[in-house]
Amino acid sequence: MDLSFTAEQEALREAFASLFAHTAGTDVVRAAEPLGFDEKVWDQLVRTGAPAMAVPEGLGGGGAGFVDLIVVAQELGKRLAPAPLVEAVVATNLIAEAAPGGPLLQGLVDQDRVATLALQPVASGTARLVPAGAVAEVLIALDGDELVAFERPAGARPHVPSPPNLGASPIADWSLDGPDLQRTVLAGGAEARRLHHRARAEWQLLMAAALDGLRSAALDIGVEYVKSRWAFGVPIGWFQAIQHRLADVATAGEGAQLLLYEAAWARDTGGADADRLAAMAFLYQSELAQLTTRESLQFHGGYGYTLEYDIQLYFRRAKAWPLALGDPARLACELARDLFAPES
Amino acid sequence: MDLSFTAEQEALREAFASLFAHTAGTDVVRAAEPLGFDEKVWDQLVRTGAPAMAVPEGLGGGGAGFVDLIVVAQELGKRLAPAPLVEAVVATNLIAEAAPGGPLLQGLVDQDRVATLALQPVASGTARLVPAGAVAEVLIALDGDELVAFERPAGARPHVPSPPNLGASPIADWSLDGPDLQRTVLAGGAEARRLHHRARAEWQLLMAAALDGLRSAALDIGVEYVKSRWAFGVPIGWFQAIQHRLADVATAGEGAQLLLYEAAWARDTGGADADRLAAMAFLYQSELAQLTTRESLQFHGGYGYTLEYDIQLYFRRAKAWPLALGDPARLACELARDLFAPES
Amino acid sequence: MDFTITDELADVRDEAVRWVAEHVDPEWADIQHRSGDYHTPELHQLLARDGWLGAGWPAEYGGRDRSPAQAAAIHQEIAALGIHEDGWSTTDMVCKTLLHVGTEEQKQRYISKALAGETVIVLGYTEPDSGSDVAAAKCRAERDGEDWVIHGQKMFTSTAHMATHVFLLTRTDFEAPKHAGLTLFMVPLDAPGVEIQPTHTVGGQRTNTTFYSEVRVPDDARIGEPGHGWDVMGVALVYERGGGGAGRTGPSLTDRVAGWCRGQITPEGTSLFDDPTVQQRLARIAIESEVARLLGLRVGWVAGQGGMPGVEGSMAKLYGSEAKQRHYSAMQDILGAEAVLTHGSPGAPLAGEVDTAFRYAIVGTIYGGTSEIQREIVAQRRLGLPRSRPKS
Amino acid sequence: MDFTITDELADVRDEAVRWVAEHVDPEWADIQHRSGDYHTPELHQLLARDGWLGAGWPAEYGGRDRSPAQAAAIHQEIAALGIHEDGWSTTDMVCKTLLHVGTEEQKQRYISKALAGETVIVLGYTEPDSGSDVAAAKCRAERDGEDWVIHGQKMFTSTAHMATHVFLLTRTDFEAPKHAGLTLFMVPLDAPGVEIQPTHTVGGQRTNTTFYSEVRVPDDARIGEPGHGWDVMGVALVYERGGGGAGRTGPSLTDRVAGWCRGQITPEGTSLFDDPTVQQRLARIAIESEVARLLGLRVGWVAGQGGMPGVEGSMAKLYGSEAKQRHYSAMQDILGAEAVLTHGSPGAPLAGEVDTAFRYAIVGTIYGGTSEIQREIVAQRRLGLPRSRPKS
Repeated sequence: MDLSFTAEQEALREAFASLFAHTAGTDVVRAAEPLGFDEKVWDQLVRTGAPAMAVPEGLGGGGAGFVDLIVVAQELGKRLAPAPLVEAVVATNLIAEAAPGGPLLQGLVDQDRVATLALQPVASGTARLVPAGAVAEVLIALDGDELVAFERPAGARPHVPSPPNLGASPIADWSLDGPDLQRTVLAGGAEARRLHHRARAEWQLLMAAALDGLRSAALDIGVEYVKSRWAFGVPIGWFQAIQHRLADVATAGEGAQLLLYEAAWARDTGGADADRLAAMAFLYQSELAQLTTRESLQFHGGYGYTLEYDIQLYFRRAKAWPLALGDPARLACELARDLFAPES
Repeated sequence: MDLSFTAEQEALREAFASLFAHTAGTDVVRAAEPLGFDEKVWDQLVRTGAPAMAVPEGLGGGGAGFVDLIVVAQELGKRLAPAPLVEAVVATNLIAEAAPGGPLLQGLVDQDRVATLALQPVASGTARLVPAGAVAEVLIALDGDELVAFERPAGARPHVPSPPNLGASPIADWSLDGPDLQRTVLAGGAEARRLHHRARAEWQLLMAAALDGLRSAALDIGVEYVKSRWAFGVPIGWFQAIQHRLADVATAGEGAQLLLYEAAWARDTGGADADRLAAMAFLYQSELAQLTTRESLQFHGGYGYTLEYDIQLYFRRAKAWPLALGDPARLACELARDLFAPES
Repeated sequence: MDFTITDELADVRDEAVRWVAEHVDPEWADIQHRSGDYHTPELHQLLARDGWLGAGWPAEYGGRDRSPAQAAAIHQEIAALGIHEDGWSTTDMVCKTLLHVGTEEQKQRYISKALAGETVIVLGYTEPDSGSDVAAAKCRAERDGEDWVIHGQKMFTSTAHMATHVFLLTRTDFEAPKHAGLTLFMVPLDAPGVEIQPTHTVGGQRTNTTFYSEVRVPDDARIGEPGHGWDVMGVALVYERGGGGAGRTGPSLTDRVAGWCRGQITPEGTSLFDDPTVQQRLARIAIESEVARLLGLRVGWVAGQGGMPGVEGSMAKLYGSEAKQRHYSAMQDILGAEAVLTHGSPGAPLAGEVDTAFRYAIVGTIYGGTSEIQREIVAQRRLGLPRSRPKS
Repeated sequence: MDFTITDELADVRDEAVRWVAEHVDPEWADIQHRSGDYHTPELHQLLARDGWLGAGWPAEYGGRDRSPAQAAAIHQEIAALGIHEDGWSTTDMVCKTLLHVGTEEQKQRYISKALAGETVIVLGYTEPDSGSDVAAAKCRAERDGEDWVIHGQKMFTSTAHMATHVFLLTRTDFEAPKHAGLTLFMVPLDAPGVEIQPTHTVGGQRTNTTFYSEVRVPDDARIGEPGHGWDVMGVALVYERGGGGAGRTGPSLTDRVAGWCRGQITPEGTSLFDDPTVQQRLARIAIESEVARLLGLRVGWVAGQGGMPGVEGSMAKLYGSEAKQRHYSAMQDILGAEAVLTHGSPGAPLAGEVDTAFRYAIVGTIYGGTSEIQREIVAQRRLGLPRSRPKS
């Protein structure tokens, strides 16, 4: 067992922490609402090669592993950076595997196009509430028996209107019958389902990492607040009820982080448990991000409720981000069947 | 709205509080383990006419309502009195409705026989883990399409071996093919199911009351303990984490009690919601009894874990009593269907 | 024991419905939602004009010969349309306080204008550095001849930008113990030196930060004796809590979520409502909602019996506000990916009501005394546990 | 990052299995369960005889030329049979403390006999009036010439009735600050004035209350300097916490509950496992168990890196013990009415293991520092929040 990051990974963390600190302060996050997308942040990420960082080097990518990817996603989550990196990485990885030689991948590796994934299968010709759907040029979706890449012409973002939403995310419906969409079949049948399932697991893993960043930042904000806010002659962090509740979310949070690391490691090492661990990390980080931001907001008193304080930005996203995958109870049931009654 | 008890009900409470205080101290409760039955307590209850107190006066009963019954059941719960009054009342009420003129009822009204109810339908000729099954002479069970009373000859209790169990309750299996059991059909078809369903709802209501007594006594024990136990130079009740957790269970507890009262009132007034409210009160009291006894035990520190202190008696029963009805999640689903998608 | 909820307003409900149908524009709900102003001056004027604000008040202070029951029914009908009357509720509360602690002259002056709709009074208690610890207020009022001069800042002065007066908590004695140096004033919001800045909230409401710089008020704007502000606030607080009455009830949000689930078909071809995890969550919400309702009703019952439902009010507020946060969050999970769509988003389930409720519920465990303060009240007053605050 | 758990004992596991198969009677688990004595003297003697207790200890204190790895593997195999070695674990801990703080003569005297199985040492820290506040101990030791005379009482002196010595925390200075007046002694349990009374627990274990009345011990029974007892205990505590190693793993209790559910047919004719509420609960248990496992492994990793895993240990203990209570309670719900049947009851699901685990889990959030103490440690040492205890 080794819980340390390599020196390269530490450097990667530093680099992205610094990138997000410079490009994605909470003023930028606020300004990017309600769309939840900032062109400058995205450009910076494209310049670092982040969207294709896990694509094999031979294909023009960075050849990184998932432990590297979650480091970046954690830093993104800490800053709530308004850029669809999680979706882009997952979609780009998928294209790199399914269509390694095609122009599709080339367009993603070299340019600032955004690719994304429809987490649910297409129904009635529509991919509903696609994460990053409003700003993406490329959408990968499971359409019946086929895994399909839909491409739209470049243009000013948002390409597709994004409905106002709790997390200020660039979610949007894609109507897939339009004449302006170029349709490329990437795979069919069992292979299509396998690839989509894997991509969905990767999304869970990277979203778990983003949530971990969000969660830990929200805890830090709460801890700092209760240290500096005084009432009844003491910092409110003196009060035992506050201490114990923060200790509980801190403890569970460190555990959740270990689970995240284990899930990333399992993905990198081809572990048979990789999908299950991704689901576990995602479910647990979702729940804890909500609890942690709630506690932190509560201890802000009335300020927590104002748009002025940052904690509300975290609180809203903690609920909204994971909901992209739908009711967590359904995912939990899926996980339980996978763990305890696998179809052989 | 009126949340007060009548003077008669207050007197009833006093009387039973005093009866249980004199007959069912925790020494008696301990001595009655593992069977969970004390002949003397039961005799005293029979002498007050409690098992038949809700039977119409014309049939030799007390003509009491459910608000009266829950007062008695609360007092029983507070003392953990080792006597199957909840089951006896429910079974006796059922017989009074289904066979008002028969000798069966007479035997229950006048004598010290214990009657009980199988909460689940008979399967493979056995009524499994019947509450009070080890000490009952009469069992009412839903056997296929029929509601049947099974009578066994009187004899020294336990009549049927009771397996060691968490709550030290006189639960037992009844094998129903034995030649010594007298079988009387009380009803068939839809009427049988209706009567059984009603009796099961009454059991939930009275068990909710017993759990409410248990819960409130456990809270009192916990509060007293944290007031008298000192650590770090103060009573441990000074510590805010303890205060807040006790405040939470106290608050929810008073709400649960109101729900119990509403359920009893609905039963007495023939409210259409009566069964649903009984299920709600039962589910909520079950959960809160467990939480309250757990918190109270926890604040006892190491003592809470010793058999010497009373809180463990409460803790074990809080889990065990409601489990007689099986997994609470199944009951919750049943309730939800009843509330939100009733079969018309 | 009787849980019958008698609608004490049954007799007058029809008339109230008629008045509201004739005068109230249902669009005002949407306008409030968009603007974040939970006060509609047009409505306030209409209510004043027809005497509904003055219903039940003594005639000598501007009370009108109108049925208080009908007035209450009208307010309920307005609330049922989703229209808030925050300006009236703070005004009403302050006027009730004045009835108890004001001088005769003050009652004449303030109450009659308030009932006539000419003044709207808001609350200025909380400060940047005093939330739960209200008595730590530092906003300073100093005697200067016949006047008082006020310096300071208040947070969460909701509706201030649409109001005429603020009921302002100040410190007039910095030497006295914390609770003994406070005094309340009725300060005109158009007085020189008052500045109002908007603060926006997650729930969409606008509230305000108000600043007071050399604001001069005459001594007759002082409510109660100097240094007795804590007791005056105590009178007002009684009116701030309090349980819900019967009110108008339609299908609850839980009912509507359940209905929505019944209509959703899962990929497996069954109704979403058939999912036992959905059922289990709805059952829990139903149970806890009923418990919250009963705790609320009890407050009114205790008060009706002549009791002071202090702890009961804390319990109802604590339980209800915490339960709501759990419930709306669980409802969002049940609704799934679409739950994030806000009011007005195309395709938002139940028109985004769950999202609105979720956002609004955040503040429920904070305003009017945080859950932490309520737990302390329950622990100390109900359970008799010792005071655990640090001495200050 | 690497989550591979290497079994450092892999090489010696076969031999350990052989030794255990030859010498250990699996019935001892049942005997312990029935008697509540979590120490089997017969086993202890065998381990001592074959040198396993002395494995890895310096020869000059009775250490034996045996592989410590194999000894560890043997203890794991014994644990896997459900047999406790409480007598050895306290003895081991005290001996390790002696290695650090004992005099040469004490090491010679106590350690060699302990490793030879001739002495069993138990802990006497907690008192009737001092649980979490261990330093509040009042058990008094007074100097009398060359001796010390001890008066007092201890709680939860587990295994005392089968042991030879108690490692006793006493107060030798009533004037000094609380933490500065403590001293530890090695007290023979057969000394005149020692009395042992049984205390039985919900989990079925027997523990003891021990009484000390004019118990006389020579000064060379004192461990560490007078007044330095708190530091001596600190050395011992390091050995008390600590994370779980790899150990032997079979199917977890969760796996077995899931398996049981798969085999149960509901009245609707489907497997109980098909119930989504069952699935959801099992998923939650699986997730939290994995989190608990990882927090535990981290303790070992930090220690292996040369760190002092204080906060990490508190986190692992807090999370794991609280999670277990939730899990076993949820498992009981899933098992339904039969869940109340205890070990040995006919028809008990999974032979009553869930009931046993549920009972045993109660004490997990209490012993070795309550959850409340662990939260305080986390809040103060990890989050840097101020100390909130009253001054005493």
